[in-house]
Amino acid sequence: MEAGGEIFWYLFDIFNLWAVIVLVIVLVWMFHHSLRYRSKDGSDNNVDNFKPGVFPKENDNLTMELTWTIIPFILIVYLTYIAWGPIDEMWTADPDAHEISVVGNQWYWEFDCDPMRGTADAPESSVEMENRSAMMFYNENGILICELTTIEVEGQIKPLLRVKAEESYNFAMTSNDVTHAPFFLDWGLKEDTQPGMETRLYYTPSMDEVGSSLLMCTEYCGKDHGYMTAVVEVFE
Amino acid sequence: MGEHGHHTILGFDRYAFNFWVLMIFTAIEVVAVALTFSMKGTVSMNTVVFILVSVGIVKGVGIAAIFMHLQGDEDSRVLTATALFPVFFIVVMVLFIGLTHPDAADTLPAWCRPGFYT
Amino acid sequence: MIRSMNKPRSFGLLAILLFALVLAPSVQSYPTGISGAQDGGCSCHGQTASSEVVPSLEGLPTELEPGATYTLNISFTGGPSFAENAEPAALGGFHLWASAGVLAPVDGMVKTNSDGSVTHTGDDKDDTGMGNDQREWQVEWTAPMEGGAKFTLHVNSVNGDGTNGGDLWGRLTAEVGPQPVEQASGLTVLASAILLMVVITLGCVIWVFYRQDPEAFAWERFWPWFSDYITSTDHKKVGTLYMVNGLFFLGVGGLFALIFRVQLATPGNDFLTQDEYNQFFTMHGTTMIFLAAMPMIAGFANWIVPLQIGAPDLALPRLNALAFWLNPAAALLLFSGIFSGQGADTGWTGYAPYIVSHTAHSGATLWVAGQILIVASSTISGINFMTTFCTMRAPGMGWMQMPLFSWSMLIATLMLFISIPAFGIGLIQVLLDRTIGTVFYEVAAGGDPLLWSHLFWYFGHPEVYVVVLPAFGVISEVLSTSARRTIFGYKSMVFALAGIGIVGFIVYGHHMFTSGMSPVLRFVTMLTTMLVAVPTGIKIFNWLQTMHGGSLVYRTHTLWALGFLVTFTLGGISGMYFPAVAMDLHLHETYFVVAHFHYVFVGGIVFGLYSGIYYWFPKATGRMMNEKVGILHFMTGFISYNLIFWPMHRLGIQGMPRRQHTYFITTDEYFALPPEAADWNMLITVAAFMFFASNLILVYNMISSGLRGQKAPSDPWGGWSMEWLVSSPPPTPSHDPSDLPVLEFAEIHEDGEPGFFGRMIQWMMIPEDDGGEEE
Amino acid sequence: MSYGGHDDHHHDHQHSHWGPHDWDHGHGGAPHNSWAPIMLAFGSSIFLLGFTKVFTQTWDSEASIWTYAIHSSQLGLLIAGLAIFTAGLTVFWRQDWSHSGSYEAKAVGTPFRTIDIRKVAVWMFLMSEMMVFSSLFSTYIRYRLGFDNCVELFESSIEPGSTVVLEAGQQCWLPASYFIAEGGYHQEYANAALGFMPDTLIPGAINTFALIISSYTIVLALKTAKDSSLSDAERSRKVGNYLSITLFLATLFLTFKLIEWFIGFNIGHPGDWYYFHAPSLSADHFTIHESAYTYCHHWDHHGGVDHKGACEPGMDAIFDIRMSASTFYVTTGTHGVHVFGGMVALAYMVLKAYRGGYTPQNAVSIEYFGLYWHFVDLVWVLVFPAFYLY
Repeated sequence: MEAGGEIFWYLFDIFNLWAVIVLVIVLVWMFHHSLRYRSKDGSDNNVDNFKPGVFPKENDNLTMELTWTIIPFILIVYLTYIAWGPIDEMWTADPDAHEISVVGNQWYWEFDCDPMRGTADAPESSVEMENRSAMMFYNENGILICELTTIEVEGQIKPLLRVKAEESYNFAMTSNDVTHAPFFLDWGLKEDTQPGMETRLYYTPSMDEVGSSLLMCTEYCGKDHGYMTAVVEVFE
Repeated sequence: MGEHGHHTILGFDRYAFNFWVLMIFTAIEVVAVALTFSMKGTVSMNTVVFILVSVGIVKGVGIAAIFMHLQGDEDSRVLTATALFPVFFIVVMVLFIGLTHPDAADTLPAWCRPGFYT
Repeated sequence: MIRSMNKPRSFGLLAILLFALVLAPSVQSYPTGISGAQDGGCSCHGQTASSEVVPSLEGLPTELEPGATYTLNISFTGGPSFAENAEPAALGGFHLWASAGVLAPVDGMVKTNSDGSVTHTGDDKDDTGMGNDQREWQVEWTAPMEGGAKFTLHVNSVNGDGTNGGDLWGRLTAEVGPQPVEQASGLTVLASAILLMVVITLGCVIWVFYRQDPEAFAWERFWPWFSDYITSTDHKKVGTLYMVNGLFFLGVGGLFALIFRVQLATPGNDFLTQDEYNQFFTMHGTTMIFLAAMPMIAGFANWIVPLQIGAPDLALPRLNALAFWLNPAAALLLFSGIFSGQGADTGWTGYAPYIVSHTAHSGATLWVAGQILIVASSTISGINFMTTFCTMRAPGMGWMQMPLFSWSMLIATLMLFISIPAFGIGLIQVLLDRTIGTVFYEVAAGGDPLLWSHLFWYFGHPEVYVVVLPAFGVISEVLSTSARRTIFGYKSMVFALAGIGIVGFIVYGHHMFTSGMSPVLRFVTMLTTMLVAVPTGIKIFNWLQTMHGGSLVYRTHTLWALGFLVTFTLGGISGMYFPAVAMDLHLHETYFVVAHFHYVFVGGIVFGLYSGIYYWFPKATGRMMNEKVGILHFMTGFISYNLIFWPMHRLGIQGMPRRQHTYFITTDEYFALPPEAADWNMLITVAAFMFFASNLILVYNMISSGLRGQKAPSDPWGGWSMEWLVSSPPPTPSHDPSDLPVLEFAEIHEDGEPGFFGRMIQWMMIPEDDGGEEE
Repeated sequence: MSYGGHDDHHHDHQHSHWGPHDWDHGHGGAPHNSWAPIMLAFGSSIFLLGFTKVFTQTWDSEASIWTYAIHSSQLGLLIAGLAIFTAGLTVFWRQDWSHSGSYEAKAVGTPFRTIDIRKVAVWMFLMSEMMVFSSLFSTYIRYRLGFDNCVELFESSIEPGSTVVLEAGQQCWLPASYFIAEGGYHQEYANAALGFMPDTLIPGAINTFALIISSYTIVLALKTAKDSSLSDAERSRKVGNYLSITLFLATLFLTFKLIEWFIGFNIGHPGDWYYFHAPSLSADHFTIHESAYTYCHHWDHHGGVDHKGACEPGMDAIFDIRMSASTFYVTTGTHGVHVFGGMVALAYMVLKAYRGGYTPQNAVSIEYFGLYWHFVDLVWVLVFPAFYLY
């Protein structure tokens, strides 16, 4: 397993490539100029004839300056375009997504596999209404798509959220006290849970992401912020 | 800085003139609000807001131009430019802080969704 | 000055100070005080312990028998309960806590608390016990099977009027049996280290005073010399004060970092508690930004700007001194909470609603108050510098002839004092929320947590440029002088600075991509943030091209400048990963962010300022710095610095979240950080100690060179700007106000036909011929 | 060359024991020292320390609410801070006492050439003040637009077929103008004397006029100080008088503000032609702690003066109006603090004026203070409609 989702790594590789290119240009340029144009004997050759209180002669070249304004600008436009593309992927609500509620508390996570049970918006399920619970949710074909149990993390009992690969999920998140943020380590996703409002995250785990990974709080929330963990498992 | 010329407006002392304009416009403000009170329902809130905003602008310009000497003195132009300098930052602040509200990410309008990632 | 004050006035001043000192003890109170007088569990009546009330705890054996049960007699004497007019009914209460063993009540006068401690009964209506009408109680204590125990006893002596008013309390601690070896807590380490630093700093001050003229040393001369500094309004002395203040707090901030790096060296470490860790990283950030970086920049600006633009001093010297003194005054408030274990634990961003919640430490209130003073300081110095730049440039120095350090300070100052009122208002709202009970961030009343983030980052993002731009300016000066070449593309450098200044205001939303902020604003700031890279890139390429055709002289400041180019380029490039929302969702609030902003803050700002220290030290003190020691400083500093922060990129991508006192390694049960993360963290901790030590070399170099270094000529490096015109150290006033220097030009300087903006500015200005002299 | 070309004026300066003015060394002397900065800085630090200790709130974990209290035992610290601050301010002004603005340093170069340096500084200060009030207004706009209006909320709830459910303690925005410009529960007592507007608007309206008049008087003070046709004694007297009137109007402003916030007024009896009745905002329960405000849509005309218990059945609701009150009090309070700061400066200037401190060549202090004062007036021009009328 690897931290960060598919989109992250797709962008990361492109950005890394350009980062290395820019870095190499800068470093080669710097080392070349600083060694080639050094004062060979360490003496002070006043090339541009500096004198205190005298504004020195000009040293510029409009063509070169425009070059390294326009070329980086084009690169930036390209990178922005690349980074812009996946926004739709991440920020679009799948109408068929299964909703899971996430509530941040100081300092523990609460999940609910079926937050809409008993409401008009409740999704179809083959299981009778009275069997619906916060702990478990089956879809209309009777397949388990969300289950909530517990797991031990470093000697503490933490929630374990089990979700099915290749199902769409819509995490409806809020907080009961202060700001928190669930960090889905394996998927490279996080979004703050804010008290008094609802934020959302959408994700469809792939088959590659089958397995358990730690969920951490990544918005500072006080004393036990570091222990505010849970585990998310993707099953087949 | 002393004043050069422009001691009078329409034959009145410019300060006195401005002072009476301010007094009258403040009275208009109060009366506009009093009207909504005493003639309930006949004057719409929008009218009142319109009156308040326009009166506020007139009063603000009067204070800045005459009392703060942003009009008529030889240093007025450059000081007006100084006074207007923060306008851009104020606009940014009001736009970004005053006029946005938190929302879920899927409310991003369609015009900023390229959707070319597969 | 103190000598010229006549007596009545000095007495008046003294009286005020005495008055303040008398009141100082009341500082010591829960919950926002300097030290908490109460231990957990004591419902003590009144603020501080009274020596009148004498508790006693009898029945403890001298030789402890494991598992045995002892009967303890608790009693007290003194206080209002024993006063002649005390009411007979209510007499007193107690609370006893033992670190080990089991405490049990003997009769109905005593009950057990949930934490195992015991207290008297009868403290509320439902409780029918009469335990609070006693002066003596009995409890049983069963000794632990091994080791000894510690007891903490609190007693209240009450006057029986049913309220806490007029009551007094006392405390007693006792030990029995073998005690475990005390482990120094993080707070103790911190307190001792800071105390040591204060002592060393004072020692250095006295040493410097002594070494100036060892022959004529006399203690009577120390105070006049010292008070001349602390009351000075001369920009050079205030600049020195700023630098001392900045370097001192750079050390304190470093201590915080060292202590919590020890905690993070291994996973699951317990060197610090969560509470301590949270306070330490909060104070690390606050100290480094507001008490180290900003004062050091202000120190440079104070020293160099008037010299460089050819002014005798700043426009408003007394306000300049006020702006400085607000910094240590603010530091008092910022640090006041931490030694009682109640320091601010909010992170330097102090996000709402945590900062107004009851779970935040009470010291956060004073932390906010301290920040307000910092805001006041920045506003005042901003006004001062803006005025100086706009009105006091030497004759002949148009806007496009200002040295680049002055330009960078101008843009930085402008950004600072335009943006900081938003932060100030946010702080005032938080302070009022935490004190008088307004509800700006109270979610129950409809408060919007994001409002604080908006106000904070409206200031916070420009603030990043505020601290980094002066470093840009230093690098421009140093590279140009060292390469013996005019800076390449002076005009594009200025436009790039101005561009950063403008764009810097519309990008702050990228700090809030994951916060639930308006999606349209997220989208807009994603685009604008990317744009910042363009002017920054122009600057880097211009610096590189400056060396072309030059004759680069390698000195310590040149090395730091070249080091800056490497690290700042890295920091700039890693910054490009954040505006891409998809990457930000993963990298936000991880060590990748920490690595990025330390590459910018340390590799950018601190390296730039170090370069500036080596560059301008001869000007300021009249003595050259030791180059060999300087190169040692650079080599150790540069290497250890990269060892600290380069691995953090990797940790961040692996998903190690920042601001957490511990981290989790992958187990069979779940995936978390790979096992190598622990090794990287250990390496970072070791390197952090190396980096801290390398900075001591700088301090040593500054003091020893300042006292014994070679005498410096007025223009040791052959720079062109006006600070090199005056002697080293500069005279006072820095440039003779009745004979200001006039900037000359190496090339024939022709005022071409002014462009559109030029014509507009000329239209705005007072005409040269008939203006000004109307009197 | 020097600033403003005053090199020929080598005048004797009155050096005080506390050190001369800022710009003295601009005329060739060594820079002087001052205890004022260090006193002002630590004074404000101790004041803030005292402030946080006087107003320390405690968390009631059983009820899950903050409890507010004023710890008067801690007042000493606050007062000590203020005392040190005031002493610092005294030192500061003592150094300015002998200052003559005749030799005010002038700017060189673009774009402020020949303008007084300190005048530019005042404008820079006003720039940052503009950002201060923009921040407050941004907060106001954000919350005002984000909240439902209590009155509209209630009206929509009583419309037939409405689905609005009003729970006790629902958050909504009850603007201060509801109490001030609309008279709140006291509409029927828009009395015989002022039939067309509610009495509660009187303090705000008077204040608005007071500030505008005070802006005018400060301008007159400047104009008089620059009038060289007057004799010195007469000029000093007149300038002092104009400044005193300004100070008086500023005091009046804050007095009426306190009346409006905390005291209220009640003149005459119902039925008298001069009957004025305007309870304060806090008496009307418009306070920052009012999480359960009883809103009366229709009040019982026979129910008496106090609205408590005077709601017509079914025509009331309980609202949480703390946010509206917080923005109102903090924004207008910030403005009030600015007025107070101006008063402190005015007190100094009045003293100086009567002693002949301002002459046609030396009126810059009045000019600079005037800029600040007009700005405060300008802010009120925006605050008044936004918070009192709308």
